Amino acid sequence: MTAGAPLLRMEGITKRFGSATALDAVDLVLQRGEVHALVGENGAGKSTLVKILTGAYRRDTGTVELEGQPVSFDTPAEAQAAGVCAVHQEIHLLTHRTVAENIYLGREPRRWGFVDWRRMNADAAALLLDLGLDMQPDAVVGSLNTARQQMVAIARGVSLGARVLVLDEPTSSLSPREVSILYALVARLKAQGTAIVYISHRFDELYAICDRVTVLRDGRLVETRPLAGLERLDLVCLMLGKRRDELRHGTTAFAEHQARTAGEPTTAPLLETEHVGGGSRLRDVSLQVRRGEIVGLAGLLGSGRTETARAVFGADPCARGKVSIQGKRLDARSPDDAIRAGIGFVSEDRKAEGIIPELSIRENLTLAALPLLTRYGVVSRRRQREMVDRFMERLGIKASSADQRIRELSGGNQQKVLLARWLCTSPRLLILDEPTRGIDIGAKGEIQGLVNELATDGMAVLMISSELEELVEGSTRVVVLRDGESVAELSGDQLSQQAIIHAMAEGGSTSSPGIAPDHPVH
Amino acid sequence: AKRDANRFVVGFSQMESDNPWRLAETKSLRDEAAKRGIQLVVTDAQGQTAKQVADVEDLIARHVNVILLAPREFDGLVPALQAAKAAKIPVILVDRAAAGTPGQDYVTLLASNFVEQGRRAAEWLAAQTNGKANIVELSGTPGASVATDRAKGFRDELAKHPGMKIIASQTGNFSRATAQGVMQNVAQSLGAQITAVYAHNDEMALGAVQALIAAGRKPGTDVTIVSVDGERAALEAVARGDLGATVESNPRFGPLAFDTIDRLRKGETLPPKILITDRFFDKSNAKQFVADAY
Amino acid sequence: MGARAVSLLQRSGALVALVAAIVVGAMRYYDFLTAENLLNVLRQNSMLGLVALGMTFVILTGGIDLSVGSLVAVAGVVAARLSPAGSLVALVCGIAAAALLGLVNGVLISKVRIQPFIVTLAMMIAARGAALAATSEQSVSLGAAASGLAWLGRGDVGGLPVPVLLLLLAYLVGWVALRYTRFGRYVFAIGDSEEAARLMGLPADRIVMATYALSGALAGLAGVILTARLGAGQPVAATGWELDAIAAVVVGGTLLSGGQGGAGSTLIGVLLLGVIFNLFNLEGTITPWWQWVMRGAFLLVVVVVQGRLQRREAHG
Amino acid sequence: MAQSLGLEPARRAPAAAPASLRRHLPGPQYAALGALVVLVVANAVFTPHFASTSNLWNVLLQVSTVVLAAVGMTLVIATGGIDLSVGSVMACAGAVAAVLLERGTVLAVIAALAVATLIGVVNGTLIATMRVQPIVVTLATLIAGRGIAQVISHDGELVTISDPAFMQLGRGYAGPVPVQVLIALAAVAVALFLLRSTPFGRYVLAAGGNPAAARLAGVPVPRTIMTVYAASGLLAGIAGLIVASRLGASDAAKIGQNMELDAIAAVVVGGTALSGGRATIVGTVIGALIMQVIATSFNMLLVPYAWSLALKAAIILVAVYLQRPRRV
Ligand SMILES: Nc1ncnc2c1ncn2[C@@H]1O[C@H](COP(=O)(O)OP(=O)(O)OP(=O)(O)O)[C@@H](O)[C@H]1O
Ligand SMILES: Nc1ncnc2c1ncn2[C@@H]1O[C@H](COP(=O)(O)OP(=O)(O)OP(=O)(O)O)[C@@H](O)[C@H]1O
Ligand SMILES: [Mg+2]
Ligand SMILES: [Mg+2]
Repeated sequence: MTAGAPLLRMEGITKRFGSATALDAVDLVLQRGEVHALVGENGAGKSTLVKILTGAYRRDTGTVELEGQPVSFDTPAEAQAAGVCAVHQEIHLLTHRTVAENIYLGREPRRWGFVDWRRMNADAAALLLDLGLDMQPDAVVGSLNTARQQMVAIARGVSLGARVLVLDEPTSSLSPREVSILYALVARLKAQGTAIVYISHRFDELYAICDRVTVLRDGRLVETRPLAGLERLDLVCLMLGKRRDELRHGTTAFAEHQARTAGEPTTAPLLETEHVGGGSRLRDVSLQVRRGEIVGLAGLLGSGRTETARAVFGADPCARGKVSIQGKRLDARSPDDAIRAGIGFVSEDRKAEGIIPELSIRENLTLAALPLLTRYGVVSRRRQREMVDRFMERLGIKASSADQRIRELSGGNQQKVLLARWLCTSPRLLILDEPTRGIDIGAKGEIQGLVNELATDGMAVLMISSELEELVEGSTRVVVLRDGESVAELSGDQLSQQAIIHAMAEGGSTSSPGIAPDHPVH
Repeated sequence: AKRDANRFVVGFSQMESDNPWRLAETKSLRDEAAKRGIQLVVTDAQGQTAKQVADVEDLIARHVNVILLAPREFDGLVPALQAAKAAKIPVILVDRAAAGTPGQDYVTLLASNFVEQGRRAAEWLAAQTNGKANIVELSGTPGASVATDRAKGFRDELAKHPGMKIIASQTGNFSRATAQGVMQNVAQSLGAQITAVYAHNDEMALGAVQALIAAGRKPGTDVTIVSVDGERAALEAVARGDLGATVESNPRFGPLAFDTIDRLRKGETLPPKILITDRFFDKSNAKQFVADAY
Repeated sequence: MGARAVSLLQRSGALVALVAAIVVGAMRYYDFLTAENLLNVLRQNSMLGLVALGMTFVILTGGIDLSVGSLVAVAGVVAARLSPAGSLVALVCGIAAAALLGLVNGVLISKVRIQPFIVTLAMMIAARGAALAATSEQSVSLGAAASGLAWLGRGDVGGLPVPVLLLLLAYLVGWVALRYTRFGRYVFAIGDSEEAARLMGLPADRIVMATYALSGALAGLAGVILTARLGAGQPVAATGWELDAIAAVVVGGTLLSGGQGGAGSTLIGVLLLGVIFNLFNLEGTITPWWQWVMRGAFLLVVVVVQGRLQRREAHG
Repeated sequence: MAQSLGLEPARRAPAAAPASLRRHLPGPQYAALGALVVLVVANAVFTPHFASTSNLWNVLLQVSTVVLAAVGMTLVIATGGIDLSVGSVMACAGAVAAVLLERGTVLAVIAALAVATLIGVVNGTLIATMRVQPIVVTLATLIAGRGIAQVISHDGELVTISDPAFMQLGRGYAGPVPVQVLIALAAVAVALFLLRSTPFGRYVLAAGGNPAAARLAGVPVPRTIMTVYAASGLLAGIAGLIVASRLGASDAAKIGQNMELDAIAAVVVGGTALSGGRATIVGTVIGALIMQVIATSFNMLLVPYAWSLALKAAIILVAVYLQRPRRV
């Protein structure tokens, strides 16, 4: 082993899927004890690169050296044995198995050759405690929410004792508390000499913990350099391949929300929920959304935001309380009812609840609007094509054609198709659950801009987001949930990240929930 | 539940119930039992030797007085016979043989002679075609002993007639539908060469009749068809002239079986094999037997 | 904790049905609750039980094995053919032949990546053809030298028939393997999510191959026992056993989607279906077609109830 | 309008051009067609009398019942399910028709198809609303259905059929074209139309591709699944009537035996994956034709049964292998 050689060197990595090139001669060099950011737009090839590194995909060309020795991992098992591990972007866990089993899969503690369950659970409990995670080692992973699952995946990755650890968008569904746990872990591993590849679309995080950054664009290496001294805007320029003067300022596309007129306070609310409860988590949620408003829904993980949305939409039964649309009671027993009442819902889980992967963009986009396109039981091809063309253009969906399978699109473009799915039904109310999760900065801006435009045109929007910045800048009002109850409603000058955090944690209500707040006049 | 100690119970292990012949056999036994006021317990092995062994074991566990066994296979019923012997329950084989010694492993065999049936079919066919024929054989379910026996008897007789050749032998699974499709395809490829058809049962022969008609041949005139069984639809076909002849395989074992049981109860010594008489149906007599065929 | 409660209830769903069937049998038939009859049920179902155990492993990985019936026949025929060379040779070769064909299934599924349903459907057809071709469609009697085989099929140890002993042993080993060995845990992992298992570094291909080979081997053992019991190897033996085995596995409470279930529940499923047949026979007057109807209806009722229990438990 | 980053990134969809190119190149989806062509050509050369008009009609005639069952199976498989009960449903339909024919042909046919559809509805209801696994539900109806068919046909008897109008189903011709071929063609056409041009077709694919997403998009998933199994039952019922008519008898024990496997084989050989979310009716027809050409040529070449099994298995595997998804 040569002293001073990098821990890991990937050189000239090329990967094609069919005839599409995902990676084109990309290099990546990792030093011991560094946190290396890997950035790029959706579909730039970040995940592909790390999947090649960990043996999940086979590279077409290129070399990988670990501590100066050429290596070639055909399976994740081989990579893992050599100390190269990953926490992948899509959470890859065994949902029917327990936390402990997931953490120790492949290296179960044994006694006389047999799995030692007791020790496995004890070890897992100790590990979880050490990481500051309040979790039962024998809880079934499928019963945990996304954030907790993500933490299990991270716990597993960390406990493998890897020399190279890849974290592919580890924070996309984490709340601030868990993010800080993760930071502490990263610092600890770094001190032990582990090299960490850190992929994220959240710039704050990159600047908080990363030492160097590698930028990919369209599958090609743009640059690798220390992060310190690189301005955010320059990093965006590198990612997008634009000059600085081509960009404008602002963090979200919502900025200056005050400019938008705040709903129509005189009219009756379009959506009104009164003391809605049900399921395992929802207790008492009251909120109102008017035409032309974007109402934000804030809360900690598991506070019941998604369940509120699903209850309104009829995806989950709502046991108590009352949901009304334009004053008329709506008891949506299935999404069907809600759709007929003019509601659209974009789920937080694009892959599991959004796209129909094998179908084309065209079919995915028009799925909810099919009844509108049907005459005498036949779907009008012409009208379908017109609709698809119109929305693909309006939303700027990038694809080779409307016939492309949706699973081949980048996350941002998939999200736009799902938005379009609802827009073409001309809904009165659009519910967006984490509309920009896992989406690159460019696409995020476009989607935020679009939502803004929709509201300006008079649509009512209920937007759930874990990004407080997005909520503060985008919403007319923000309703805060805690433990399945609406505990606060913030608007106007009261609306700030600080206030939301305060309400999420302690629930001091600045105005009583359920009562229409006064809207600041601008 | 209490056992009625005085009641005489006969167990019948049927090997399958998916064709008219087997149904007629079971019915004949049931009718005869009812007539004589004897309780008959029937099990159905669904064509599986393993299940038949299990069925016999269950009959033994149920303490029947006599077991009538219609074997699925010659081999394979040894454990069943052994178990019955150990439980001192006499077994009478019905319609097919099974490995073992009569008087020792089982009481006696009420036999259909499948080899003989095949032989008689060949004999009639030879006479009918003056010893010259190109024959398509539609054989029964692969591996079933009836099929093998009927094939063997037929071939034994054929050996005496150098002018008679089997030009194709394909399985029709004892099923009319399968045989019909198979015959159609064979007729496609062999066409006018075919002058005779030998089917291992009537059902397949009836399928062949349909297929040949569809292929533009005239069963009865261009093609002579012979089969085994003597079921009603076949007799009608013989009377019409579509089917040349069918060798009876008499399924009505009821009277014979219960007579044999009576003899057994009286303590008579029984011969190792009691043959049931099989008739022969051709144009001359088919019509008169249609009514009482199964 | 939750998981264990769920699986216990799942298991007891079939268990409750089994107990109910036994109670009905005991009340209605004088001969039902005798040692003789109960041993009959066990012995008669020992071969299907072995096949179902292999099927359990396969289904736990999220796969399916339609070829088991044909593999039983192949093993039986091979064993009968080789029986003149001695019982051990016949036993080993019979099992090996079926295991090898099972391995072929596994290779085609994991390496060539064809769906299990298709691969094993093709194997079911082809292996049946091979058994028929190898025997010219005739049964093959056991050679006289195979006294050991006769013991395997018909002997007993302390009143317990050898096939039953083997069955219980196999399930014990299977249960331990699933719960306490890495192989067993990996079987569950792959059935849960094969992709996740791969990414977590499990040798998924090898485990899948081993599972199908194991299913083949168990079918082989069942085939040899069957031949030993019947005194002959039959190329047409065990037709339709794949469906019986699947039914037993599912009735027991193992999910066809993989990743959830176990060996013990399959044994209960096998016995439940076996007891039903036994009751039909003891009744003795139900026509075969009504037996079909009742079996189908019974199967439906059990799986519907099972599903309810599982969901209630998962949500409650 | 709010201030935006003004990002109009020059993002190209990475798979763009090549994807459309791929669509126009012969891909896996043509493997089945290729295999069929190869089989037909090889048979035309090597099998005497294979290449004749009468044999063409023969093949089409024999394939039509499998096509009927397989079209229904394609829809079912597209929703991610499977229907093992088709063979038993065929037997039930045949039995019902046979026992009711003396009361009138129309009544008999309608009753038979109603029973067949009903069994499908039972399957669909249990699968869609009770959420029992399709393979188990239809296994149970496979078992029970066979029994029901025998119960209906006067306790397992073979019921002879002589109704001349009914006989047209299986034996009639329209010009040179057998009636059953026309029926199968009609079923194929209707299925194609449903899949391509109606919301129902989209719903089928969506329900199979991602049921959770489909539900949230307002797709009536349970109703779709129910309809699909009902359709499979109905089509199997029609096939059962044709077989009974061709046989001139209803054989409750044998009609439709192993039809489920033939139909599934046709579907997968034709390129529809068992995982759901995709369907190709044309592929299924090709798949059924492949299997039929094999069976016909084996009969014509007098291949022994045991060997024909091995060859059939090999051909299924090769056809599926050629269409398998590539691994990355
Ligand atoms: N299994 C696959 N089959 C075909 N194409 C793929 C596959 N995986 C990735 N791609 C394509 O390769 C390109 C790179 O994808 P990759 O997932 O590496 O992007 P990414 O940089 O991780 O994006 P994101 O930020 O959205 O996670 C994309 O165009 C994607 O569509
Ligand atoms: N602590 C927890 N333990 C187990 N399951 C949880 C927990 N919190 C939430 N869940 C599950 O996760 C899902 C999402 O929950 P919920 O709607 O309450 O979250 P949310 O407020 O929308 O948060 P987010 O969407 O950011 O995860 C629900 O199905 C819920 O049952
Ligand atoms: Mg990625
Ligand atoms: Mg949520």
